[in-house]
Amino acid sequence: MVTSLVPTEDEVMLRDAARGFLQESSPVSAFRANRDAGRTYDSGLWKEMAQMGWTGVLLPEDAGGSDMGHRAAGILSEEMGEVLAASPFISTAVMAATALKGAANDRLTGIADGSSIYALAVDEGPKHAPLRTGLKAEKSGNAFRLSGRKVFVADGAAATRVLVLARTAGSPGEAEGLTLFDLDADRAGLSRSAKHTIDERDHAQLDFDAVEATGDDVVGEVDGGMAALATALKAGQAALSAELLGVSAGAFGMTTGYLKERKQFGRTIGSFQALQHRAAHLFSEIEITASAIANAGRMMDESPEDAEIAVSIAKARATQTAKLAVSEGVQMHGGIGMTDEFDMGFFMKRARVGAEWLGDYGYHAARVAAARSF
Amino acid sequence: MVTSLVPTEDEVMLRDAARGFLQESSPVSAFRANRDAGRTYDSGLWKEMAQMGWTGVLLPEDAGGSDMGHRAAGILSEEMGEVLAASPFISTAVMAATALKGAANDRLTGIADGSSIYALAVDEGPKHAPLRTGLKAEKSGNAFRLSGRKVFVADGAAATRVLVLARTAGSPGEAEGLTLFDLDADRAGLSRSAKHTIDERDHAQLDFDAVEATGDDVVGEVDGGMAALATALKAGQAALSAELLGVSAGAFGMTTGYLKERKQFGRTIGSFQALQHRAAHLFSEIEITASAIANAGRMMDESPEDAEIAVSIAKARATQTAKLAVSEGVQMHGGIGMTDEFDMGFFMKRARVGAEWLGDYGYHAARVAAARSF
Amino acid sequence: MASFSDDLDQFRSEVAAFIAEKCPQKLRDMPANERTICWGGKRFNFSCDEQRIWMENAAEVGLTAPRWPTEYGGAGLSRAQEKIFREEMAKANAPSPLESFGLWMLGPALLAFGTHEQKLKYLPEITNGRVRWCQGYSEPGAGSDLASVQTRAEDKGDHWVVNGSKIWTSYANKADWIFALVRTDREAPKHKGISFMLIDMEAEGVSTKPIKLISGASPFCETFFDNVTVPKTDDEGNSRIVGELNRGWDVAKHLLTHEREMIGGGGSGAAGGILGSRSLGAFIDTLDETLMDDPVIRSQTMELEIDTLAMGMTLERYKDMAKQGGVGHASAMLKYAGTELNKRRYEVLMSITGSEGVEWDGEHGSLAPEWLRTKANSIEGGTSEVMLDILSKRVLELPSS
Amino acid sequence: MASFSDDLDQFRSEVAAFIAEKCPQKLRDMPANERTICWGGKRFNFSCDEQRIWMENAAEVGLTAPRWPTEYGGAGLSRAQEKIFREEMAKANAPSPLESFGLWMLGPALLAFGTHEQKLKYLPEITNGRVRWCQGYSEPGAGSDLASVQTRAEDKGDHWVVNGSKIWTSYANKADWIFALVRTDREAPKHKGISFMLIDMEAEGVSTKPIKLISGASPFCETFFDNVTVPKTDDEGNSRIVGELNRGWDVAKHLLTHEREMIGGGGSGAAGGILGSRSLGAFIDTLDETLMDDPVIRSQTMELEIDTLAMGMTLERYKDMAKQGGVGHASAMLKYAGTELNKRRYEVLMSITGSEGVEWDGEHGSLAPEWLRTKANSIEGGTSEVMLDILSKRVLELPSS
Repeated sequence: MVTSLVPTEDEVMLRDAARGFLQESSPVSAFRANRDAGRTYDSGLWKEMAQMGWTGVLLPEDAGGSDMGHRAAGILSEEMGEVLAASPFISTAVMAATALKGAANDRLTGIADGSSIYALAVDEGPKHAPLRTGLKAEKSGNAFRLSGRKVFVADGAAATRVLVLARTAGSPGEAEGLTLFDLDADRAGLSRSAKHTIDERDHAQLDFDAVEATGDDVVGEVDGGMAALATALKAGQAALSAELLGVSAGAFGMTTGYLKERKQFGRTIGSFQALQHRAAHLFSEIEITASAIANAGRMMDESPEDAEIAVSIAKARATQTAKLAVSEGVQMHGGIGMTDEFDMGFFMKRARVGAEWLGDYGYHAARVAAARSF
Repeated sequence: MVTSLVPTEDEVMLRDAARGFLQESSPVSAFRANRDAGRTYDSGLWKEMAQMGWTGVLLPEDAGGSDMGHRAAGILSEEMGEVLAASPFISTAVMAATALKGAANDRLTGIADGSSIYALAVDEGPKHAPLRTGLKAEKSGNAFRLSGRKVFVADGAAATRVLVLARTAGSPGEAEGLTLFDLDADRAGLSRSAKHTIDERDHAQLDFDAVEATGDDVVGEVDGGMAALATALKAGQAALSAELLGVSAGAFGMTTGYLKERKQFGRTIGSFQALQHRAAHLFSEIEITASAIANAGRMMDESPEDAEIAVSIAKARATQTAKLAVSEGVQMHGGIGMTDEFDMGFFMKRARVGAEWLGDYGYHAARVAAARSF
Repeated sequence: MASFSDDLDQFRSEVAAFIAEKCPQKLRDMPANERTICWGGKRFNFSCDEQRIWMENAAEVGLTAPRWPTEYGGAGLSRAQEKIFREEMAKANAPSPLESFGLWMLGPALLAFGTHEQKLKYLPEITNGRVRWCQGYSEPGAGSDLASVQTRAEDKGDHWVVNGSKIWTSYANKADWIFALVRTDREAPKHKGISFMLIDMEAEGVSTKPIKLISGASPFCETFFDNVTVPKTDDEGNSRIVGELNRGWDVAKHLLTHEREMIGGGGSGAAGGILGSRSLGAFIDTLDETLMDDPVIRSQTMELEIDTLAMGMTLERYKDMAKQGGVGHASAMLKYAGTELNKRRYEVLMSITGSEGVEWDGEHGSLAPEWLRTKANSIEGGTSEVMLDILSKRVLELPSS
Repeated sequence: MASFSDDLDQFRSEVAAFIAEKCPQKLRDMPANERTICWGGKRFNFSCDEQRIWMENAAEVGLTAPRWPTEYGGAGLSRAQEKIFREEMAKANAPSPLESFGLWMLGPALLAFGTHEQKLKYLPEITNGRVRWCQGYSEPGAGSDLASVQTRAEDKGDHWVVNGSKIWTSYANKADWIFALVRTDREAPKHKGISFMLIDMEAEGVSTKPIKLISGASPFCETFFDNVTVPKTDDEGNSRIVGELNRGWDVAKHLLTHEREMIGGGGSGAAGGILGSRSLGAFIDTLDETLMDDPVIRSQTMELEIDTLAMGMTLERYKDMAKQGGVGHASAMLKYAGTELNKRRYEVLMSITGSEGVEWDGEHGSLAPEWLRTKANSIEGGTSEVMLDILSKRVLELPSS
């Protein structure tokens, strides 16, 4: 049983501050400008986030962090989702920060001050499946040689460092024998190709051609990489769920606004009961998902080792709710919702990418089922 | 590709005649009276059905049948479903008649003239699974000795004869080694206990305690019982789907009628757009299911060996459509729909039993998937 | 009357000790079901002596109404204390000492709208289990349109004469008193002219008739008022009307919010019924394990497990929000989502149990009636449609047509 | 002009022989896609000479418009014959010789509402692929409310002067003529005072601007009319208005029914797009086979397979019903159910392809735009909401508020 899911005063203040900042510095129009300019994220915004302590949200103060915790990271992610603010926040400030918690302080300070951008390279196929990792890290003396391919690496093109999961023993499908490496993104033999995804953010394919790594590059234990990674993934999933809740709320806000303004057949369309009931249903779904998001953040803060089911409930719900919110958003806007000139499509596209990243609905539903023993 | 799914002139006439007869002789109030009197079906109605040739709908004229075919049987079933007319029609006139097609004429004339009531005893667990049959028929000389239990045997208490699927070889799960027996329901060692099901119809548990059978009792080949049974089951599934379409239409008709009459908040409730859209959606579902029902009947008439996918589409759709129709029916009627005094609950209960009988949604969905090679 | 510590840890040990001492072991060993609920009232048949003893012991320290003020028979606990009390009861497997519409509905109405004297008179009778109340809102033919009250109370100087009928009056045939909406001004607009009246079920002219549902026998009744005389004030001078005359709609609205939250709770993890405190997945495990090989059943079950757990979190969150300042009309969401979820849950239960589930008296005998009964959850206490109307108009502020 | 036998078996061999002879083998060997559709028109760039030859050969015997009367350039076939023709084309892998809004929409409108002279003038130009038409119904800001036409045609004696703009005019930038709804009487009630007018896209003052969608570039345009002069009658004395003056709404309604059936077809088995003629299950087989181990994906796919096949049967049934006397407003069901089904199908396709499906230019490059494009299916040609309104009011005859 976690602490109350109602936000604390600090959390309310954090949300208000984040909202004020993002609406000013990164409204959806900024995302559009980035897209039109071919920028996958705004490096200026990222610097400002660092100055406000967002990049250090999960880092201890002695590493330059603000140590606000996972629920706070979720609140920030949610607000970013609501305005579609693109940044390597989840990859770097949430997942890498969690994975490297025990690492040397210089790694952490780079995250806290915004100078490092981390990408997490896990998946090798179109579906999230860490254990299916086949990318080989062959041991030769004290060193390793990494060969293989990683796909759908969020923030992989912009990253200065890459956390890569490699197989040092066993075969794909096994949880043992995986090792997590922390590499400079420019290391010889590592080539990165940016992919053009529908959400217009940074996703890359990483090809490892006998990339050299040493024992110093290993995070945690050799063959025991899932230990460090598992918590990082949960942290990322919780934050991404929060972002998707923000995407839902952003799309829903646009939609109810439109329902109140738009006139058709001589009436404000929001007065049509069929649309009202669908909007009210969507409101209910968003509220229920919001509870799951808050709960996942609380669990990550209070009892991360038991948080798996809470996180998976959050990601499963957030995925479905966002899908409903953007579908209803486009449909209720009618033709204008389909035009590129209008922002609703951006929400739909981000919701789709977010649905896949770090495990889709079925992946997380299966984890919930396993946790509930069926 | 089947003949047009639009009814022929003969089919229109058959439907009109059936509707006229059933509304007169077997309105829903008759079902209520039967229920209140503890009668699972109306033997007088059954006799009249025989006189009109309904019991012989699938039998050749030289066996006293009317040989109208499966589409016609579907039309009759649908009309019966619409008024909840309870009878052993599907068990006897559809499934037994199909299974016994090649049998001696005296068996068939008993069906055609209404004097025989057949029940088909297949399932042994809560889910439809013919291949899981474990009821043993041990061979001793020329005879067999049947031992085991059959459950959810529709019309099993009233039946004069029982078609029972038994295992003569192999083990549960295998298609081979099953034999179909045609037994007198009073045979020594066969005990029947009526179960009180929510649809208030005849469903029984049959216990076989060393029931003797001879080679003459075998339908088709020993160990090859599924050959005869498979077509009979498809015929039953097609007819049951049609009945469920009728149940849907009956519930929907009551509901739209109520929407046009009932006033609340100073308005006819059918003028509320949210209810209108749900009613229109339900109409669409019913129309689409109607196509699948007509198609299944046509396929059974024209190419029964290829009809499996058509029948499974029909049963899957009919199950879901009926569930939606009765749920919306109760909800849109409000409190009165929940009272026993009102008929809507009868439709809901029959829809639930029909959903399970002869394979539920998942059973038929899996058959469609298999037929489409995935 | 015992008084409890404000310190939560100390409170926990005090209340645990209280339960251990005052709730007879025999009662705690009994399996809980519909028939073991303690309703109280003049004509109540206790299922055993221990049930009566536990009710009286709890009432003595106000724990039949943990959060009500002590002066009115409650224990004056905070929400945090109440939570602990319920946790400790669950731990000790102690049943609720008393349930009633008096505790759930009339009490909250009186606390919000009653006079001090009314509270002093009626509330202790509720907390000590001596008087059982029922609710008279709906009327035949009116459905969700609660404000279209036709039951009328004619002003005859020092008394009212009530005529009309109410429907869906749960346990009216077992209740001592009824709180009812009656029309006291027939000229006023629909939502005005209604009063919230307290009527003795033993008064001449009151009669009841049980309602049979599609799920079988039910606690619901129709209640008829045939020239029933209701004094304007009782012997102690207390008005038989709660709140202002002709302003009963305000009281009713207040209570509807309460009722919604209660029914919405049906969707939470602890739904009772055939599942008890088990998850859907755990229940399926007790059946044929090959069921879960069916991808349709498996995916539906996973979805329901997720939604049920998320709904449970939402109920907790809303309770905490209510404590911190209220959730207002958004509570309609709990009612809507909780009852719709529960209906989906029972559809899957019926699917899982297959041909056994459709028997009235088979292995899962209670399932079919429970399943059918869930269909009423989204109707009673305001239909899902009314909830969606409330959400769209009051919370989302979408325009009226 | 060749004439075909009425005997269906003989017809089949005749038409098969015709295709074998007249449709160049090279064309039949080409993979079909968006860019190989033959649209015709003055400015059309044939993708190859064989495309032009097949169009001309088919037009010569009326097979670009199989069911239109021969005197207007059609082949005068029955529905059964047309079906056989399409079956034989499919067998021979022959593409459709010509597609156009003239064939789909203006033709049916003229056949129902035009004068004999109008038909003689406009229909053969369509069937022989010389003139390409586009449609001008919707206006910016009006959405589904098609009757709120603001584009106006002022009566200047022997001509009209048209001002306003139309939106969602597919291929307007490539069309030779437009058929448009314009307001010819500003005093009349909303649905009156609209006329169905034929306008030359080369007339001065007509301009177009392509619309970019969330799925990328699209054939849709905005079309602007800036003091465009439209003669009341052309040189041969034909009116530029189809049907009666100020009664264009009748023509529009007639056509909307056609359009609905067309778009509803998207839900049938043969949806084209990334699936081509494959079933969803067959497509998944080409991907990672472990995908189907996921019960969520598996159950969704099974459901979609069932619903898609049943929808296909329904389209056939409705076509046959239409032939036997019409389906009336029930055609709104096809539009509603077909487009909603197609959206669900594409959601599953996106889910199946995972992170590869979200790339604009990856292995399944056409998928993401197709998926996004399906979202418009339930908006264009009458939204799902409008379809449900039509069904509830016109078919179920539920009361208006």
